[in-house]
Amino acid sequence: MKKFLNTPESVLSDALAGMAAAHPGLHVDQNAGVIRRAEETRVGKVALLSGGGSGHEPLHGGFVGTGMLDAACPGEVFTSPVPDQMLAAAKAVERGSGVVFVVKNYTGDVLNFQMAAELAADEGIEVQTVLVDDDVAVQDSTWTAGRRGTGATVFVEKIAGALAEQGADLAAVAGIGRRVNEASRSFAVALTACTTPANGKPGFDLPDDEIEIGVGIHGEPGRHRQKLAPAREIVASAMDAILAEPALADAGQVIVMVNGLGGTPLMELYVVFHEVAALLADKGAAIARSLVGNYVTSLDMAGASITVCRADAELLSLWDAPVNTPALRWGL
Amino acid sequence: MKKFLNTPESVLSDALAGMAAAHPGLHVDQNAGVIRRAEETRVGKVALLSGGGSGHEPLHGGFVGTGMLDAACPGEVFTSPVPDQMLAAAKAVERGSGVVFVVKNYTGDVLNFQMAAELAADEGIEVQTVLVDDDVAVQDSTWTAGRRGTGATVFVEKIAGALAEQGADLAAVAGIGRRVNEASRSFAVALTACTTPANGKPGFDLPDDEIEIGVGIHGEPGRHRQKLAPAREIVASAMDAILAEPALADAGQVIVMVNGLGGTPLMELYVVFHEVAALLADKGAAIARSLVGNYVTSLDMAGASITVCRADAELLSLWDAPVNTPALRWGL
Amino acid sequence: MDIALTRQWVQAVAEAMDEHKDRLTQLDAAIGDADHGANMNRGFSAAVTALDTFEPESVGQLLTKVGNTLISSIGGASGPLYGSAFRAAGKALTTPEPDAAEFLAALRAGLAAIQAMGAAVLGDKTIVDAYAPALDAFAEELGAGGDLAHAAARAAKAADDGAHATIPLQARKGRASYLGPRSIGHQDPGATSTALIFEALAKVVNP
Amino acid sequence: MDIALTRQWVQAVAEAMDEHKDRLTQLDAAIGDADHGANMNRGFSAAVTALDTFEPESVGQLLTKVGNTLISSIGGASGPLYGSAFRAAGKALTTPEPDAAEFLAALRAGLAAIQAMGAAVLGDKTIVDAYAPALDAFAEELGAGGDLAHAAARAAKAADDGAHATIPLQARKGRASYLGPRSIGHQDPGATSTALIFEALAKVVNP
Ligand SMILES: Nc1ncnc2c1ncn2[C@@H]1O[C@H](COP(=O)(O)OP(=O)(O)O)[C@@H](O)[C@H]1O
Ligand SMILES: Nc1ncnc2c1ncn2[C@@H]1O[C@H](COP(=O)(O)OP(=O)(O)O)[C@@H](O)[C@H]1O
Ligand SMILES: [Mg+2]
Ligand SMILES: [Mg+2]
Ligand SMILES: [Mg+2]
Ligand SMILES: [Mg+2]
Repeated sequence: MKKFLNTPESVLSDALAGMAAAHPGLHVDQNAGVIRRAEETRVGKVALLSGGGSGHEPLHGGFVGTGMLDAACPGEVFTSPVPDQMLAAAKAVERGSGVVFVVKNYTGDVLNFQMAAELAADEGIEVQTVLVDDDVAVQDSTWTAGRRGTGATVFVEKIAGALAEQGADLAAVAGIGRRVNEASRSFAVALTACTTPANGKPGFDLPDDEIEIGVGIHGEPGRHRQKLAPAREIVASAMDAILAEPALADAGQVIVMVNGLGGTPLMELYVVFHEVAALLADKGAAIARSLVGNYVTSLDMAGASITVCRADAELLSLWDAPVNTPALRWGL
Repeated sequence: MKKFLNTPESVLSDALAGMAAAHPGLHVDQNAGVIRRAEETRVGKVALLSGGGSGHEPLHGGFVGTGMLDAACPGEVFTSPVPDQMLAAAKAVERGSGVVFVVKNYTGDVLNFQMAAELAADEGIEVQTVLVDDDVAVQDSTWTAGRRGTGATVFVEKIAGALAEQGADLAAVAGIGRRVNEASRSFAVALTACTTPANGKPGFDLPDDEIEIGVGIHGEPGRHRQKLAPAREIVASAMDAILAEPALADAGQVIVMVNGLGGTPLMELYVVFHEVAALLADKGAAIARSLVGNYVTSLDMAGASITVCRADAELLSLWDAPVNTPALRWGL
Repeated sequence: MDIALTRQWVQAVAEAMDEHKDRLTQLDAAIGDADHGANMNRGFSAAVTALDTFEPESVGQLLTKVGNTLISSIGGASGPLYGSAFRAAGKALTTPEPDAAEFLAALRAGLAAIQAMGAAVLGDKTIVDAYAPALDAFAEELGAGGDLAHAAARAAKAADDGAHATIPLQARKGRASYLGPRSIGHQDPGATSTALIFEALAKVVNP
Repeated sequence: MDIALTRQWVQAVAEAMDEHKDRLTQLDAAIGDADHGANMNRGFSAAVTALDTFEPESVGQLLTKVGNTLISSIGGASGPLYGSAFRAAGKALTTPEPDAAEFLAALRAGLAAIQAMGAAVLGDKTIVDAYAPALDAFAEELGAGGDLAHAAARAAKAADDGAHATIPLQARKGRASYLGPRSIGHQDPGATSTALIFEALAKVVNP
């Protein structure tokens, strides 16, 4: 394992210390395991809170700031945070109008946030949860834990964050978050496995000429393995899976993210975006807004995910609303 | 070689097509090999133009936009662009007040930009060149082609771009660019080699427990090879080299960039930044501004570079000036 | 089951998790995200530390404390599941020092908590596949007149068999379910850690 | 040297670059950035294409056209250097079809352009280390009464020797200089492509 780290045990606290040093707009409480805005959330604003295992940077801490999250709870690498973190975060940012938890659909995240919501309720904090489950590589059936939450998390946090900033109430903020999730679908492909600091070696062996199709963001193997293929073919099969979803069936305006999984350079992401754009144009869909870069990573995995969100005027105007976080910034 | 691409030959044009599709604020002219602002540069503004080999994304095309570059010329992968590109770009963005070329110090870039400057002069366009040579891994002596240009390019482009946007004249814009370069030093370390699409295999073999110290951004081997070490030690030796430079000897305010070379995830960059911040604090230097992320990459190389710029109030205020490009955006 | 023995059990579990953390992580790497060993080790070492300065008045209080500590230190799927199990077991106990039957009832409350929370049934390739057969064996042994030591030994054996029996199963809960048929052929990490917990119990109650 | 022969030379160089592009790129991978083969191949195939529709009135015009095309299509260090060399050679020619001595003078102008631009001297581990000895051998042969064919053959040999002789040198110019002593032990890619250019010349002038 070749990584910039001191010890596998200290990687999280070192990285959090680095975040704190790099971003004066963040307040990082290492003891509580909470990253929140340095500026206090204003009274009456619905607080938006997320979290999950570390190793997906900039998700979630990099999305804390005006117009997006009020706080994020980083768990150990690929391990969802514990309820104490979410409770501490909720208490720190709640301003009388309740808290929205943005939770990616993994058993661990769901259970820990659920316990946190109960603890928060015990302390008189009203919580609504938005569950993100956009990954079409996983069938939503009784045979699985349901679709995973991946790239759409960025869209949910951006758009719900904008509505919260505008002063909407708890139900409205949670409602738009759910609407964004329902309108969004993702698919990811890995060219290499990733290595967790604790494990010290790649999570799976992948021959030099094979790729994993339908991976998540925790270094798990995907749905199947295939020979390396041209970007055009890989993107076509990913987009087939995404556009087969009823939520995205009709053409129209979309927000698109081509996201690097950590080890893939921007140049390749642009190659992927080109193919995505060409396919969407074929379907008569218009890319209204887009992101290309590393937003939801999986440590050092080489690979990319594609997320498409069917957007109406309301979602687009919330997308365009000012945001000022380490990883997304515009209009401010 | 596992990359998202269609053919090695088409990677550049596919990536440029992706950039064009992703960023409505850019105008990408594939024939001329020029990326420029979609919005015309205003009359009387000094135009800022840069370029270099591709494979360093977001450099340079990702820094085209208000407050930074007017145009960028992408060469083939790791190959500096040809003079025709710079001439076409200069003609496209010159508005009567001359053009500043920001050139990284590599023989190829220097020669091609020099020819372009002559061609532009023939057409009555006044050109000033800012040569960026910040990489302290290379001795500036008669034994070498001089220090390479790497991370400081971002600082030069940002700060000179801000001054140009404010209406300063050609000499002033070039002058501040040179001043930023003189105040900036960089050092890079690679954990892996990178693979150019044309070559198809890593540029050098590096055992699993060794790293290359003092690499450039073109996949070349570095000054020497050593065993993998904790982040703290790697950063300490890089910072020793940087802070030994007279230009950075005295403590004070600095702008710091911890830059990923393409295959290194943000989490590790934060670990590095933590160590950099701790060392600077020891020296009594204050980090006034910082960037942590992928800004000047070397295809899929795992590694990081550190750039430190000694900044005064003028440089900081220009740093803070609004910028709106794909890769850097604030205040707008 | 008295307080001292329960302490020893937690201590023995912590030692087992430390010893087997790499194996658990490798199992999780195959069908999950390669953190189960680190998770369990972190949780039980936190539990041991928490118990160091904790003087419970009952086995129930002790188990509840363990559960709370697991919840606060593990995260992931296993944190809430194991944490709730220990908490529920602790809360189910009404006597300070339960006899074997009372202890069985507490363990049953633990399994019920896991199933209430995670909705897994036998055969879903989870903790349940080791936990449920362990309780069946425990109960059978007690029913046949066996004591705690024998019941725990049989439970440990059944949990271990249950863990092995997850190999041919396709996961239907948790992260491994994402792999669909590719989860077949691998032993479930959670079932394996459950087997270790019962093995530790058998060890401490067998003099 | 007539126009037809010069065309054949450029064609032969293009074929050689295509054939040897992987070798040139491997040499560049060792001490540079692994693009020299692609660069030279792109440049000379562009030159051949440009000449397809170009009817020059002199060898000088043809060489100038090649130089301009190399400058416009290669980039990198080699583009301006080789491009300027061919341009300078072309501009140096005053007769439409130069004799061997005039051709030598043109080649000399090419080397001068490379050195004016890149400031490399013999021993810096660059193009110059193949180019300069090639011209010396060419001149010597002419001086000894040899014809173009023999001069070109000797130049090719000298260029190839010169390229090999770069192996023990430490680079002082270009990208390889960044490696310091680590550049020792590798053959310079630019000197190698220069040797190919002279080899192609020898081939086309030797009937
Ligand atoms: N719904 C569930 N019910 C019971 N056990 C479960 C459930 N989901 C997951 N598990 C268990 O959790 C184990 C994984 O735990 P761990 O790796 O610590 O958490 P995570 O999957 O969040 O990384 C699985 O091997 C499985 O036994
Ligand atoms: N200053 C110089 N003078 C002469 N030749 C040079 C000089 N600098 C570099 N070269 C030659 O250029 C070759 C590299 O060319 P190429 O790989 O195409 O360009 P780049 O180094 O820009 O990638 C080197 O092997 C060397 O022979
Ligand atoms: Mg996990
Ligand atoms: Mg090059
Ligand atoms: Mg796990
Ligand atoms: Mg080269």
